[in-house]
Formats: sequence, C-alpha cells, structure tokens
Amino acid sequence: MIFAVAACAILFTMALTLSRGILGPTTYDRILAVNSFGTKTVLIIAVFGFMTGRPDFLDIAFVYALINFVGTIAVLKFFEYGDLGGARSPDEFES
Amino acid sequence: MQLLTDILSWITILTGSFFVVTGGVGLLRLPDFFTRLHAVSMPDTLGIGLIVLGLVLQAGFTQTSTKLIMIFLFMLFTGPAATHALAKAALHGKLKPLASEKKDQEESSP
Amino acid sequence: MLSLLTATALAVARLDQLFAAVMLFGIYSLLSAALFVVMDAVDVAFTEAAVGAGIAIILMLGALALTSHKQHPVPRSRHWMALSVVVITGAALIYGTLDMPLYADPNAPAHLHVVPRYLQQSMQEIGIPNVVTSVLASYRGYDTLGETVVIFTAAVGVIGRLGIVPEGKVGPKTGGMEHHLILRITAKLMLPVILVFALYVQFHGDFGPGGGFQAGVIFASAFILYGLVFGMESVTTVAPPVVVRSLAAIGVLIYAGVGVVSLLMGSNFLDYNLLGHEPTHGQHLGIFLVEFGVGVTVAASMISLFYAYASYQREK
Amino acid sequence: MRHSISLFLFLFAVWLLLSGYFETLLLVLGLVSCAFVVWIAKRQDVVDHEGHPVNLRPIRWIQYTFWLIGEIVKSNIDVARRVWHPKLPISPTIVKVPADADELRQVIYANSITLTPGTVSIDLTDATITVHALTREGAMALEQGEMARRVRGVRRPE
Repeated sequence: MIFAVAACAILFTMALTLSRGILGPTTYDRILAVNSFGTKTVLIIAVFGFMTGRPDFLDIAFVYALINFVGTIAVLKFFEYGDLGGARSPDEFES
Repeated sequence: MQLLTDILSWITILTGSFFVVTGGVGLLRLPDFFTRLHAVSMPDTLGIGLIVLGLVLQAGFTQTSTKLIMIFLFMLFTGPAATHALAKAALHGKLKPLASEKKDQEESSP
Repeated sequence: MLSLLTATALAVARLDQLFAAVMLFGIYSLLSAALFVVMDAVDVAFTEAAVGAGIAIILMLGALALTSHKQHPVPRSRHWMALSVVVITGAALIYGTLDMPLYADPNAPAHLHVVPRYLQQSMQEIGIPNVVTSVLASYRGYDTLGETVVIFTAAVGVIGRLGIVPEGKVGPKTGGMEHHLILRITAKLMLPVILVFALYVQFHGDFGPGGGFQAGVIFASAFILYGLVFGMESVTTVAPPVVVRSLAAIGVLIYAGVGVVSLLMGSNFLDYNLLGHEPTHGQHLGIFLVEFGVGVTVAASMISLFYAYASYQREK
Repeated sequence: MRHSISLFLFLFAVWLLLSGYFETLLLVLGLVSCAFVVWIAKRQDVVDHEGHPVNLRPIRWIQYTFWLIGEIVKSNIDVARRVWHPKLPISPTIVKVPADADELRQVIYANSITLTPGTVSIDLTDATITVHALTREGAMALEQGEMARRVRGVRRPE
C-alpha cells in the first residue's frame, strides 16, 4: 500500500522531469533531466522490488545508479570536447 | 513494535515522496538552468534518503537493507559529482546564469 | 508508464536536433527497463539497464561525433514512402500477433511444453536457482553462443570500418579530464567498487539476475569511465587495444571450447552433463565457463568499440 | 602498499555485503576477484591517498556527517517552501568562497555544498569554489565559513 503511494509519487515526478527533458530549452537542461530521471528510475525499481516482494531488483537499481553516472559524464565530455576521446574546441557545438 | 516501525516507515516514505515531487515541480517552475540544479538536489538527498530509510525499516536488518544503503551511498557520492560537472560544463559553455555576481558584499552585509 | 513511453518516442521522432534526440532516447531506455521490471522480466531489465541506457548512449554519441549534428531535411515525398513502409510492417506484425496466443494465456504452446519443463526440472537437471541463467546457458546454449558471436562480429565490423588504433599512437589530442578535481577523485573512489560489482554480477548469475552479458557491460563501463576521466592515453596503457581485441576472441573460444570438450567427451555439443562427476555438477561447471566466456567477450568487445569510436579522427 | 591492503579489505567487505552467500566456491571467487580488481586499480594508478583515503578521523567524520544531515534537512525544507510558494521567492546569487589547500578537502567541501539544496558548487579552481546559491541568505550563510571549518577537521594532514 505505502509502496504504491510512493510509486505513484515517483511516476508523477518522472512525468514532470520528462516534460522538462522535452521542453529543453538548453541542452544542459536536457542532460539534467535525464540525470534526475535516472535517479528516479533507480528509486522506482527499488520500490517496485518491495511491492512485488522480490528484493533481487536492487542489483538492477545499482546498475542504474552506476550507468547513470557514467552516462552523464560521457555526455558531458562529448558535449564539452566534441567527441569521446580527444579534446577539440567546444565552439563547434553551440546549439 | 511492528506497528511502530510501520508507522515510522509510512511517515518517512510519505515525506520522501513529497520531496521527490517537490523536486519535479521545482524542475519545471524555476526560471533558469542554474536554479533548476537546486531543485534536483532535493530529491537526490532527502527524497531518496527518506524513501530508502522507509524501505530499510520495512526490510529490517537484512542483506536487502545493506544493499539499499550501499546504493544510497553510491548515489550520494556520484550525484554531486555529476551535478557539479554539469554545472561547470554549462558555465564554461557560456550559459549565463540568471544571478547577480555578488560584488556588493560590503553594502549588503550589515 | 506506457503513455510516458509513447510520449518519449513521439518526442524523439519529432526532434531534428540529434543530440537532444539521443538524450531523450536515454529516457526511453530507462523507462522501458522500468517497464520490464514491472512485468517481472528481471534479467531483461538488467540487460536493458546496462546495454540500452548506458552503452548504447555512449556508442550513439560516438557515432554522432563522427557525423553531423543536425538531421538533414528530407523531401516530403520520402516521408510518405517511409510512412507507408512503417504502416505495412506494423500491419504485418499485428497480423502476425493475431495468430499468437493471448498474453498470459495458460493454453499457449510455450506454457504447455517448454515452460513447465524449464521451471520444474531445471532445478534437478541443472541445479541452479535462477531459471533464466540455466535456460540461457544450457537449454539454449546454441542461441547464446550465436549471440556472443554476433557481438564479437559487431565489434570486428566497427573496428574494420573505423580502422584499428595504431599501437602507441592514439591521436594527437586525447586529453582527459584530470584537471577536473571532483570528477577525478570520485572516479578514483568508484572505479574499484564498480569492478568488484561487475565480477559479483558475473559470478552470481546462478543465484540472482545477472550473468555474463550484464557483467561484461558493467566491467566495460568501468573502463569507459576511466577512459573518459583520465584520457585515452592512460586507458590504452592499462588495457592495450591488442590485448583487448584478443580477449574478445578468447571469450568466444572459451565458449566454443566448452562445447568442443563436451563433444570430445562423448556427448552433444554444449551438453555439459559429462563435464563433472555427476550431471548437475557438470552443468554447473559448464555454465560457469560459458558465462565466463560471454563476460570476457562482451567486456572486451565493448571496450574495443569505445576505443574505436573515441580515437577515430574525423577527416578534415 | 598500505593503500592496497586497505583497498583489498574494503572491496572484500563490499563483496560479502553484495553476495550474502558464504559458500567456499563463492568466497574463493570473491577473494580472486578482489585481488584482480586491486591489480587493475594499481595499473590504473587510482590507489593513492585520493582514491582510497585511509587517514580520515573517524569521530570527526561521524560528527561532520550528522551535522551535514541536519543542514541538508533544514535547507531542504527551506527550498521546498520556496518552490511551492506561489511567488517563487528566490534571489539567485553567485559567491566565491575560499577552500583549503588540500585537494581532497576541497572535494569534500564542494560536494557538501552541492548536497545541500539551495547551494551548488559550479566551479572549483585554485582552491576557490564558485557557488551558485538559490537565495542571497543561503550565500551569506555559506560565507560565514561554518562548513569550511568543520571540513578542515575531518582529515589528518599528510
């Protein structure tokens, strides 16, 4: 019961975050939205795990937390330098 | 005892959910990117913290709780790092913050 | 949740700025993984989490770095062509599903024959609590071998297209982000934990969700993080591209080798019963080795894909 | 060497917490995995006082954690109030605060600032942290230096 309430609250927030991701306006806003969306996914997976009584889910939540971090860094690096390895001038990427 | 932990976890999870939702609302309402950063740090700290605390209370002292706490700690370490990196990138990407550089420190502090 | 998924898909299709589309694709991926969790397909969600949300985004960004950032406007007529193709395919798929049993229909063939066998007998035949793992690695051993080879081939293909990174020369400017103090220290703290977690997933595939595929991706993501933060030069020193490429091949060889050994010992290809003193023991050993092979291949393939994308120099 | 051993013990503890199975096979695998990871970490050159801090002061650290939790709760409530307030009473301000010379302390300080809602550290160069605060009051509270003073006590000097 309490898990359902929490899940609904998180889902609602996911919708809010998603609209920020779609609206933008800048790319940084989108990255921020994706990052915080990832956080919420971790939470909702944990809560769902409890709802269905299978705490195995926590491993997945952990993977999420991890991937979320690596992904955000990759995106940022890409955005700052223009590709994943090299350091190119960032001015090509005004959006 | 069972009732007590149930009530406690209800309270914590509900408060946590409240902060998560507030974070979402803030993400939409606040006017520019840098202020939105603040909205995100709310669910990232208290929101997750309280919900995890509530879940831990439900699970009791088991392996599940230790895993939950580990996830929480992991996010507590990586979250600010990611936020900071994002803010720094935005600052260097010539995104103008909607804020006054605080040079009038002397006149405003008395 | 499904409606959120649809909204994201629509938004992805509408955006012409590819970078933003990639970001939204990330959200899409996270959502579908959450959906898998809700539908109780834990292992699928695990894979989607690791592959879809993380690696796919990174690889797409890598591809994006090589191409242009704006979608070229397409002439109107081609819209209609594309639309008709999509509609026809969709119609064909829906027509196909009409023949399929209803969702969760207990009389469906899969539920009548295959599932009971897997669910009821896998415990005594194979002796592993996680059914998905035993299905994947034992009953469907051939399919999984095929998938592993596919990943290997994909890596080979991309490397063939982008060119092999020459030894000791990974591009003129392959800077890291060491100057970024917070990132550097956080990465230093987290890297060993990530690696241990990857190995934990690798070796606990028998008990919980997880296994070679997921572990490989997590392991690779640790190296990708290292490469991102400390620069290509450091990561290629730690894991030289040649070594990584040969590891990818070695992983496939381990998998196939297990099959050959079981063949030589007088049973079928990839039938592990004879590997140990008793069938369950043999199954255990076989699955363990096979999963290990999968993990090695996936991790090595992912890392070499990352190398290929990250060090490819765009022609000026 | 001290760092390697402590890292190994730490990783093995993580493994045990994650695994929860205490069979010989899995324990051996765990030991092998941890050793392997330590080897990789050595190669990656992440095993040093930054990557694996061994010289923290545990008691001060715990004190600091509790103090930080209190601050986080207070500022959470404050920011939540402002977000729901119909007029959105915010006054975004940027301040520069000095940090300690020690790099690890700088990171702890900057992360604590980010963790506290209402203040985000947006740049860290030359031991100076640029902070974006949601309100003028938040920025001023940070300039009082209470947090900086507490961070200083957390870690023994090299």
